[in-house]
Amino acid sequence: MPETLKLIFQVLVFPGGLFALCLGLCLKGFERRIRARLQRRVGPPLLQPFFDLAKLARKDTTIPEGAPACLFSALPFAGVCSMAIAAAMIPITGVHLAPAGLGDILVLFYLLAIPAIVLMLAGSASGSPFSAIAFSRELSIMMAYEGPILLVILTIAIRVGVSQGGWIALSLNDIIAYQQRYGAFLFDPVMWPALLAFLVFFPANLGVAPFDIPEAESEVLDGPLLEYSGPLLGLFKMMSAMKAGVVIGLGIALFYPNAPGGALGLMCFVLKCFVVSSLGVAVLRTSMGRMRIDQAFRFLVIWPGILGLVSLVVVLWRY
Amino acid sequence: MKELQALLQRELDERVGEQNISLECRTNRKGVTTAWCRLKRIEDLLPCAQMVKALSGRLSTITASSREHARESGTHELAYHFDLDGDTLTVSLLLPLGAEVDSLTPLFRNADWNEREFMELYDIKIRGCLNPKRLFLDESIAPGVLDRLIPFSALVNAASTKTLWERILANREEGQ
Amino acid sequence: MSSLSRFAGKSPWLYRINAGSCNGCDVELATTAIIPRYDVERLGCQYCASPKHADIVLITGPLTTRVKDKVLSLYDEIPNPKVTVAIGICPISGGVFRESYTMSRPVDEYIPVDVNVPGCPPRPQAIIEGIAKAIKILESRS
Amino acid sequence: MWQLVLLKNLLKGPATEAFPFGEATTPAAYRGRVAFDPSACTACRTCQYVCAAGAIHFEERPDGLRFTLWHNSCVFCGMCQHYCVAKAIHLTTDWHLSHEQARKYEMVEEGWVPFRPCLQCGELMLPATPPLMRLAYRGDSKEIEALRHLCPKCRQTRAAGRNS
Amino acid sequence: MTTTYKLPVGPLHVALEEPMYFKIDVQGETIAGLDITAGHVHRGIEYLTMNRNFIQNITLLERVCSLCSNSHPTTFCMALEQIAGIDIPPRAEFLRVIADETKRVSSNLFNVAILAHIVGFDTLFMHVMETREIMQDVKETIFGNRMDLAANCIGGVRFDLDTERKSYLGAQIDRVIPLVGKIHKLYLTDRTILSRARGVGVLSKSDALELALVGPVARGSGVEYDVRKKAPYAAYDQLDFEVVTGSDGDVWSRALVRIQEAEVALDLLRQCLQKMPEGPICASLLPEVPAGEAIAKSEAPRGELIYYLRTNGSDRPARLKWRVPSYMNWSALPLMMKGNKIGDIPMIVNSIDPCISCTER
Repeated sequence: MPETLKLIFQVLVFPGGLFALCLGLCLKGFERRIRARLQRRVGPPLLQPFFDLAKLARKDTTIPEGAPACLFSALPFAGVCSMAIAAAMIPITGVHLAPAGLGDILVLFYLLAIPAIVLMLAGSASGSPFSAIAFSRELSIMMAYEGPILLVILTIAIRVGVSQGGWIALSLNDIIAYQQRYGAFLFDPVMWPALLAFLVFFPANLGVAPFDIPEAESEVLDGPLLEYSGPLLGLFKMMSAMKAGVVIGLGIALFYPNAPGGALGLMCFVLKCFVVSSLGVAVLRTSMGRMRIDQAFRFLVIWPGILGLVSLVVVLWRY
Repeated sequence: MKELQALLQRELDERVGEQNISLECRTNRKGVTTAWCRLKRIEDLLPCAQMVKALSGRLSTITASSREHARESGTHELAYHFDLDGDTLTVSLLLPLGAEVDSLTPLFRNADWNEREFMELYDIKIRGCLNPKRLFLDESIAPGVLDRLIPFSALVNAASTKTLWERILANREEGQ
Repeated sequence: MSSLSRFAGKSPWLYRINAGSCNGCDVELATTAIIPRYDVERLGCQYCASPKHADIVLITGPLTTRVKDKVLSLYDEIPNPKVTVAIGICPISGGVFRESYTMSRPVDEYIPVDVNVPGCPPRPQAIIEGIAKAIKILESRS
Repeated sequence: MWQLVLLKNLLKGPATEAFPFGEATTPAAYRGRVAFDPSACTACRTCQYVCAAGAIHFEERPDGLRFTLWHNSCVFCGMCQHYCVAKAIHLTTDWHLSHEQARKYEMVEEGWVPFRPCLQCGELMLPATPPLMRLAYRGDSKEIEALRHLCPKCRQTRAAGRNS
Repeated sequence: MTTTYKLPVGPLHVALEEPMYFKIDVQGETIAGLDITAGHVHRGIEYLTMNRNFIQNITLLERVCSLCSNSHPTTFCMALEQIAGIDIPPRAEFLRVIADETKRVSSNLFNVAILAHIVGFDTLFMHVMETREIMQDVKETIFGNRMDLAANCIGGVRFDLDTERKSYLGAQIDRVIPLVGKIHKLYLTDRTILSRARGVGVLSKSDALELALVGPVARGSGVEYDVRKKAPYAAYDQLDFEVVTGSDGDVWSRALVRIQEAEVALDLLRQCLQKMPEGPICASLLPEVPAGEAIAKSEAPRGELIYYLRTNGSDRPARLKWRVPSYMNWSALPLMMKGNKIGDIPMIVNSIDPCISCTER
């Protein structure tokens, strides 16, 4: 029984649910400030994402005519739940181990696809032609990055698995333990192709430039969320904030989890998140524009694919 | 720009006949010429346009208007403005009520919008118009708005101006 | 829930409706909204693409007959609480176009306007001033 | 190349104006709120004639003229100022014109131009303003100043008497 | 994904500054056809001009469109002056060029900035807009408004440049020129811009001629037509400049033409400051206008603007008609769009620098 209680706490409060939400919102606020600075602006207050959520909670909710009301309002909840669970699966070195009851990296990987699926369904549920376009774009982007990123995960899993005497290790805890013992993959040139491929996956998964195509404001308005308003829209914002935390956290776990234990470990983790989000997300957003969907598809299939393959071959050959 | 005048005179004489046109050219102090050609017959428009095409000119725009003195009889004037490499040739003709005028769209593709525009603003009919759809005017507004001295809706709007001012003045009285 | 209301004024999302304007006010709105010199993001403002996300509606243009119904239906899509700002003299009084045959009556006869920002076009600072007034009203409505 | 711009931006810091938290600068030529000086007005109504926006209204009463200008219709083109010979109207640099809906009809500039009795015949009339007199009589003197307070008819008689 | 469906864009769409309604036939992500419904900004200004006197019309015509707001009254005054037989003073000719070219710099930079905004490159957008702000400040300081200059009156201009303002303008031009030069370089080299704008929305020279296109859209396809050269007005016959043309006829080439024209405009401003003679700025305050008709043309930021005016001796036009550069450029859209992707629609629409309020009046 206490096991279950602990699991519920992990999903709802720490490191899932509340913690992931706060972390995600803070990251977003910080990233907006950095972005503003890079554009010679002052930018919004650091807590702006919290204000936005508070306001959305008070707004009216409208459900478009002809939309399946039940599905329409259930989708954002599904998105938030999936992210809360995913967040609980991200280990924080010395603080939190991924609970075995929730599954391994592959489960996490498919949990990460849920927000995209939720957005797609949300788009088609709203019935606007723009949402339909956003749907197909979201789908093709997802299809494009899914394959290469599996290669990256496979590479890491094989490398860790071989060292354990087996063939493949799918537990994030094992991956962390390996890096704690032999050094982080970030500093290992053999893993750099995989790292690069993962860096491409980052903006593609988070919908950041140059891959913010499904939400391209000037082309398809606000994409799938066009018809959402008020608290339901707020849930989507929560979902995307948590997702940013999860994806960044996953990156840290895969490539640079090394940290001391206890409160210091938690601080290290948060600090790394901020560095990634300000260096990665903010700079990417300010330094380039958007690709066209066909260009993005080609880019996402070719480059991370090649990089992933290279790293896989190297790892198979060396270990 | 004496040459332009001579050239136009020669071409026009040949195509529509001297007795059917009157041509006048004015050149300003910067050396830019505006030529004004009046047609006596509606059917001479096409030959004129063909001449401009042959001189590799382009259609700038078309102005339709109702002549004041002829408002009662419903005469419209159409003025076709052509660009001849910087100089302008205006070919104008008078159009009695109900008469049709040839479409220039086959010769100049950009004539389409111009023709649709005067169709709706003056209710002028065009022979061979391929695309008789409304261009700018809302379907709720009757065609030929510029024909009427004061369109009905403008009358209503003038009344709204009056109401506005009454409110402003009344407000001021209250304030005092 | 009422404690949340004080955040409304910190996160006013803007939505722009062009009701047949000469684009002067729209260019100034775009300038005001996004460029660093004015940076309305400081006030928590954000431009949004969908009317469903809006808190403050900025209307420009004199409301032509052809655009009127579309503007009204768009306005209805914006969830409450919302505040309406008329930018430029056109939506306020019709301005120079008032007596034309394609004009509807001033915007405030169709939808409740809360703040007017006269000018032709108003300078960005004046628009910000108007938005600041609208934010106060938004706070009182949430 | 582009990264350079970003780096420079980062170092330069925000280019944002202080307004609305501080004062904004306004150039002297800015065309803002219209100011009317009734003491200079000659009631020629040229301003009304040139106003494209229909923002100027004159109301004639037995004892004078009431001038009203509505800022919610004014396009701030400055034509009234340009064509006003008497310089009774000018555009100030004040751009703080935004207001709540309740004050929509209060956004006016107004002035009362009273008629005065002619010093000779006592008929109500509008005294000519000094600049206008200078323009008409090309000079400045006590005599001209006296002419100012006469109605056009009496002025004519007086001027005729002076010339003969 | 090969089913064709109709995608409505507008009339009130964020990517459009102004309301315009497109119905786009789409196959997957590819555009197959385009239908335009116009008229949302039709304000009946032609009707209004016939009910206003000439002086009111100067102000009214400035409100046809704010981006070319100076070209309208200038051209109208030119037509009026022709009928009234007024030659404007030489200084006024230069001042008119100054007003026009100041607007051109701002207008062109705005369009180029929006291009960056559409590809989602907001930092570049802001960078260009901040440069444009310098010109906006120039307008506000010299003319008193950031959009509508109110520079013209019948027979000349309403503003003058004293030594102080002259040196201010000169200093601002010197500030802007290197910045625009840098922007030019960025648009030549930036990867996002190149990959999104090159080869998109191509229009051939023969099509441009056939459709009677004008301005940067035509020049981007290699048509060398500029009213300032072909039919000089104001002081353009006394100034040195080259007509800018592009060759590719795509979105990129049109954007580059606009940037280069902004550079030319800045150079013209500099020349004006040097060559401007002293003297009066306006011929006569309230001239009599006899009955007559006239044509006047000018090069607005978007291309040739033509005015036709007929008077009958009263203080109002008997008929006033104008055709704006955007008017024909719309018809090029279907040609440019065919075969491009949905993501390119806003790029292509923006590349003709559409002025809807100008087109529909």
